[in-house]
Amino acid sequence: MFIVGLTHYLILAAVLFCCGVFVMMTKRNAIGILMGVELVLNSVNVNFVAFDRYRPGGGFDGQIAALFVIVLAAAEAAVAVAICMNVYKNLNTIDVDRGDALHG
Amino acid sequence: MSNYETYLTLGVAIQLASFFLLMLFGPRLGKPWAGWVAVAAMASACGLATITLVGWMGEIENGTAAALTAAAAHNQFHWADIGKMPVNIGVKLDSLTVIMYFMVTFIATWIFVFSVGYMAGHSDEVAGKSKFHRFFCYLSLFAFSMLGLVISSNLLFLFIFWELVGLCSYLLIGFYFDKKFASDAAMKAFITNRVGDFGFIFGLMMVFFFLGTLDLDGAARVFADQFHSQAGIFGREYDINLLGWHVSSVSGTTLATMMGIGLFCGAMGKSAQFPLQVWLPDAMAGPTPVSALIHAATMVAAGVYLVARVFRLLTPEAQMFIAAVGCITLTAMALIAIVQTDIKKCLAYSTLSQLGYMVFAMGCGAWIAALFHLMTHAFFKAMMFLGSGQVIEGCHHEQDMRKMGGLMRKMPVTGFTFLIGVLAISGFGIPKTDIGLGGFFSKDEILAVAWDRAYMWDEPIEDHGGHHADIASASAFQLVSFSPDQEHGDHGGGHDEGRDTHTESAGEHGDAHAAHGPVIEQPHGKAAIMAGVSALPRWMFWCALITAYVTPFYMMRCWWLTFMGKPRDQHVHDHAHESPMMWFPLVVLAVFTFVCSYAIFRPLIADAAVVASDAVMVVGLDGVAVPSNDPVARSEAAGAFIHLHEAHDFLAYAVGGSWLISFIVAFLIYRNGLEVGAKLKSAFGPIATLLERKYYFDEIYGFFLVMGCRAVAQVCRAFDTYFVDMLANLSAKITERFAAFSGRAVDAYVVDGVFNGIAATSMDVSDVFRSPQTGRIRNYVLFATGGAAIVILVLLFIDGSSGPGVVLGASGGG
Amino acid sequence: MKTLMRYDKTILAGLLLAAMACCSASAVAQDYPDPKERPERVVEGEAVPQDAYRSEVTPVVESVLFYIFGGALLLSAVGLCICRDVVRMATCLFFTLGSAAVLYLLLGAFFLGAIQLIVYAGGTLILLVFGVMLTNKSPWVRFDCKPAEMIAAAGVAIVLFFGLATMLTTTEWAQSTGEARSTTVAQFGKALLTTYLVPFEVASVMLLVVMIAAAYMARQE
Amino acid sequence: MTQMSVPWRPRGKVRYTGLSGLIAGFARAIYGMAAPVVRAFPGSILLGAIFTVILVGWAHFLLFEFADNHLIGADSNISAVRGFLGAELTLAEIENGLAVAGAPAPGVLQYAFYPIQFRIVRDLLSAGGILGFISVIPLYTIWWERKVAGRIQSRTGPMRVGGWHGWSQSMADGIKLINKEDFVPDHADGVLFRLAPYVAFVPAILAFFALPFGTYWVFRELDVALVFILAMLGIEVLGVILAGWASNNKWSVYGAMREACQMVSYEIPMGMALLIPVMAVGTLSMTEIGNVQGDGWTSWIVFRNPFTFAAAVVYYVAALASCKRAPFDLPESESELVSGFHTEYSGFRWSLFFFGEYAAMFVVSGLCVILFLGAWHSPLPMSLADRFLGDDLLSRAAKGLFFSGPLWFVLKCVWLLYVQIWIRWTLPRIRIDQVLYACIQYMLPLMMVILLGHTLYELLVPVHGIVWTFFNIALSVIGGAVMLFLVSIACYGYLNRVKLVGWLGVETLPGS
Repeated sequence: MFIVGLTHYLILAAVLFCCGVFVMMTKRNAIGILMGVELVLNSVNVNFVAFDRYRPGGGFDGQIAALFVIVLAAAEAAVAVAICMNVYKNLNTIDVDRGDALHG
Repeated sequence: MSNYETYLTLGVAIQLASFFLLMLFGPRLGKPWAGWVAVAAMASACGLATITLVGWMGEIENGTAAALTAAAAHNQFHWADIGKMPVNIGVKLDSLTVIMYFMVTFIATWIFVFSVGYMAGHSDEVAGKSKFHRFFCYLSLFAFSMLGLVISSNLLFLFIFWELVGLCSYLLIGFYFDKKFASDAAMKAFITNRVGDFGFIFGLMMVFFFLGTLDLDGAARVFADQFHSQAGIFGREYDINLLGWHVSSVSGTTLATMMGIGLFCGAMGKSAQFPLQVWLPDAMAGPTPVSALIHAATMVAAGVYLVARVFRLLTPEAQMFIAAVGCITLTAMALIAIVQTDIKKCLAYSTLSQLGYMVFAMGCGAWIAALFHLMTHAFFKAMMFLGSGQVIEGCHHEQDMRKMGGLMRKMPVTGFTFLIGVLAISGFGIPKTDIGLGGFFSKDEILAVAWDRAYMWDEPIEDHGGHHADIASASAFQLVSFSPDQEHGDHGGGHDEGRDTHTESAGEHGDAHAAHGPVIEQPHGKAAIMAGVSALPRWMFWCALITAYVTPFYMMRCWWLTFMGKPRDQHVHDHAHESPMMWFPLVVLAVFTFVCSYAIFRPLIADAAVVASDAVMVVGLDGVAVPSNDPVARSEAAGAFIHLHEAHDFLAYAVGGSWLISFIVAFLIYRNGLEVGAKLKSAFGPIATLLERKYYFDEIYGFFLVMGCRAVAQVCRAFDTYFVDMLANLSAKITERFAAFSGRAVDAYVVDGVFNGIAATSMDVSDVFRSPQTGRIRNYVLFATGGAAIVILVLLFIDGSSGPGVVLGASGGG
Repeated sequence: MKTLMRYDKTILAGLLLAAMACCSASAVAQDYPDPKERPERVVEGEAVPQDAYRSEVTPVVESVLFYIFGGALLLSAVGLCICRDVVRMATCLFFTLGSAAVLYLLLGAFFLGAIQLIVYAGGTLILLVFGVMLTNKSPWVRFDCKPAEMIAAAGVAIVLFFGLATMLTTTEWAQSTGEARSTTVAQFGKALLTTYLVPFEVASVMLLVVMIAAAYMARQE
Repeated sequence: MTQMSVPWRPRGKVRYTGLSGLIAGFARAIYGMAAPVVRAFPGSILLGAIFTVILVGWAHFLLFEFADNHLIGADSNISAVRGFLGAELTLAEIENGLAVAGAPAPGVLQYAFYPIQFRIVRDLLSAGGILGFISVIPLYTIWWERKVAGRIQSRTGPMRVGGWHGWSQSMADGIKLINKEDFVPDHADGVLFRLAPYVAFVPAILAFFALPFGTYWVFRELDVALVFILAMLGIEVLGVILAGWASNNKWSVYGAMREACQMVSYEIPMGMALLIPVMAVGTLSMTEIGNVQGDGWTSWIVFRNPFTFAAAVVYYVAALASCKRAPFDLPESESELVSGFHTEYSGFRWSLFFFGEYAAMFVVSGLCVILFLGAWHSPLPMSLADRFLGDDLLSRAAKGLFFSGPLWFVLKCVWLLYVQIWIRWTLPRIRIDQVLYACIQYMLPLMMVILLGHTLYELLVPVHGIVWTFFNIALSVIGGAVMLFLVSIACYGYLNRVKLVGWLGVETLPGS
């Protein structure tokens, strides 16, 4: 059990995933929710790389997938921050509960 | 597309580009440069035109010109369909187009140069906005339209460009639109042109409906076919028999006559023929270069050009109508010119008179002479207008000749070039020799043809007007029973023989001619046609002849009052000067007045005449007055007219000497200033007043047309106010009452009840359904994650028997 | 000694960070045995002999490092859950991402680790801090959700974790027994431009779109 | 004159207590040892410090090499698998190996060599060396900067502490800073306030771990060294932002925001400029990029073609901005923001920021040197060395001195540092909007053009063809001429300093 294997990484990623989900579930700050999303994406990345490392056979598909996830996450963050700024401009806050103009 | 078509089209396109350039970037280009842009565009077009002209002369030498013409006629771009009729865009490539194009571009180039100098000295601001670039912008647009008009092979496009030049004329006459007289003159010109264009549209509609094509060559072809088959426009059912009076002397040609007159109406408007001549003198309100370019050299000549183009669609009656209108115009306007004191007005009336000469020549059948007169006139009249512009500019915007005099010393170049123009328009030359200036040859020839038509006609019909139905029907019989096959040999042979005199290889030409037969599909006998053509009334000949004496008189008067004698206004005289950029174009145009009197134009027009005036019903009778390179045999082919020139000796002296006599008279009267002229004027009293008031045309139009329009408008207004408004108000009240009822009773209870009920129900239902929809992301995430957790738990515990043992990824060996 | 006491926390924290830095650097352990035996630079993505780059990380060392940085990762992730202040959350996120980058290095994904550092830590985080800075004037910088929601969220997260953990531990994964394969940049580039060309291009187009979209949305009216 | 009248040596003895007394005593001892040397060889304090560090590194290197070759065995590859706990050589074996190698002092040295076989020990030793270097560099750069600033402003700069030209001024400042009160403002975020200096400082150290000083002079040879160093430079900004935010001071927040804007903007042209040598050589490994430039100064990448030349200039400007040096020192502008993000800092934490900043200055200079300016190679081509020098110790020393070695690398870095200082004290600070516009509107498009141009040049122009050679030689000649010109100006200025800047009274001051 001391020597690490695939399961250790997977458990770690699971914890990371749950933390990210928890953050998404409890934060009212839009930026906070974004951070939760980043955590979730990172847990996925850890999984990808770990599978890539411990997978039998050659190739590095997992790393490539993780690379694309990183790229997409960066893009998503940029758009999300821009959205947050717009929300702030309109509502003077980034509390997501106050962005309820479409809520009946 | 041959190179020539490309060159010509390119020249047109350059003008359009220049127009857009000036329109968009004109203000940024600034005062001198906007003008130079237009000049550059025009000069490049002129270069292209020169290349085309030189090349085309070479083609004629080689005998390949006709092939190129036919190729251009085939090589057309299909633009649209009107009904089943295709409308094609193409270049009408023949000698006439080439020389017209050259003439327009050449004159326009030098007038543009002149304009740069002319506009430099004018205040060019209205309400703080510069008009300088706009002037050249309009000029470029005009050049585009005019050149497009010249190269159009299609009547529709010809009409489009026709209207465009009308627009440009309107814009340029009203260029100083902040002045009342200018804007009035612009409107007058435009509206008068609309009257003529109405007739033109009428003619176009007839071409469209009866001939079925708007292509110039195609229309002529169909016209000839229908004439031979007595169908279509020549159908007898269209004859108008009004109490025994036939519109046309030849039965079955009524509609064709109407069509020709309709087409000519356009020319009447543009070329300011009687009774639509009233706008042209007022058009002098525009800047002088505009007067030179548009209202003397090019646009007003477009009417004559149109007649030349549709010559093949004319009937003898239409031709006679044209001749009559031209004759009236040339005489009446020349007389007005005698009493004018405004230098530009004087030139304007002289222009009217000369245009009348051209139209008259067309009516007589002097196709070549008319166009030759057009060409030479364009050069020297443009030059004279520019000279007058120079004088006006130099004399501090003084246009009254009575205040001028003795300007020769101050403006020698202008004076001499103006004198050359005066000589040219007066028909300066030595009779029975080849020495002379432009007007000498052309007037001589026009009058010769008129003499022939009036006195040498085989079967002279003294009383013109078509009252003699029997003669008319006899002529018609001659025409319709005429056998094409039989005459073909004669006629064709005559043609070939005639061409031998001016073409190198007759056989080749003949082959080429046969190869593209569609140009003249149905040859016809000249003699037969001439039998149908009635004689010219003799008063017309005499009017024209007298006017030939009037013209040198008023031109000499104009020149003498302006440039010779003693200065009559010291202020004006002190101010007089001339600037190089303005007199240089004068010199160039003067040189070309000489050149075009002899070289270049005459042979090319004669070449064009072979096809363009080869009509089924009318005849081009001239072509003999120029000693070389013209198809003499064309008139010889019509055997009845070989004697036509017997009277020419008499005419040569009568016309050729006119300038000398009139010059002497003018010199005697105006030698010492205005006193003798004033005495003569008071002696003639009412006649002079009549002439000064321009035969009261403006007053008559004003009374009958303007007042009439106003009266009609009053009636209409009353109808509008009392009847139409009453109806509208009534219906509105009824609607209002009905709406009030329906709003109170139906809307409030029935409609609203239904919709409120539906809305309330759906609201109640949706309140139940939306309670979990908090609109908060975190709650949604909570639900989703909770769902996922439940699924995982279910997988683990419910289906746990097979769950844990699954080996994932075991096969992943590659 | 008074001064020492005053600075103890500071100095300890500094030493700890320095130690972390050293350890992470040694996790990047990758050396050439002898410069003369250095293989030629990889051209055209030729297969690199597996023994040319040898990891010096023994399983024991790897385990120790994993526990250190995995622990740091978990601690900072939990800190992210607990912190209320946005900038503190961002700091926690930074340490989470940095630790994840070290884990990538441990797993032999050097390029990915470096990219993680430069893109996430350098780029994403600065963007986040930007957002925070632009919005911290608001009186609602600290807003919490209801305790009930908090408890429900915690319950769901814990249940989910245990479910996942059970599933992960009871599954037999097919594992390779070999060492970590280090991937060179050249291999990465070659793969991106051949096998993964289409996703690569799609991602580049998407980045362009995102760039335009973000600039458009964040523009000044 | 008031300055002249103040005696430079304090009258009475200052009493230091506690740790400060210890440190003061230590410093005094160092000064006592160094003062005679310094008096004997004036004018090379900085170079001396650099030499010292390099000698330490050299000693490490020799030690490791000796251990590898003579004790462990060059052919056994055993060093590669030496693990954390897997000791394979016993003390006896080492002693035996030492005896075979003919080492002196038998029976003692095996205890010294035993730990060296472990990788972790070597790493710690090397890390210690690097940390020492990082400590020395800011100290002397700060002192040097103050001297240069003084000269540029016709002053003398620090003259008193230490003796010769105030050479230990920075150390005295350091002692002063450590003794200052540890201070956290009210309502500041204490945790982040304490954390921020380390976040700013540690990445700079980490960057040094991947920065090669010579072919083998690198802590860790990384395949992705360039990306790693860039990432570290980027993370450094985070510390500044945290510091600014945690200070609960609006000027600090302004400074932090400016830093964030500036860094995010200038990272783009900087990264693009660094791509140029990467594209030219085809690797991200800094060692390999450095090694291809050994063939004389014409083979330096900066002179490779016009685009690399332009890229080097752009890189240097962007680097100035990314380590917030003047004229881009908006985040810490004294006049507007009261020192910006470190307004509320003092003492040791404050000095950490400056350690980080000067270390980052050295790193960006080092990047510029490795990627553009021929790395650790002298302008002389290595082929010359191979022809004339053998493999004995003396020849290797000569090689290191004249052809290729860390000395040259450090010299070039110091020159670039000097240029940074020069620019700072010559140019005025520009406005923040100008800073950002300069990046987005000028440098970014310019860099794109350069990138495209370089790509096309590399693709289309045949290597060592006529065009290639022409540009290479022309740029090399121009660049060399400029460099010679600058050096000759510096020499002229130094020799005629009295005539040029006027009589400063330097020679009459104590310590001169």
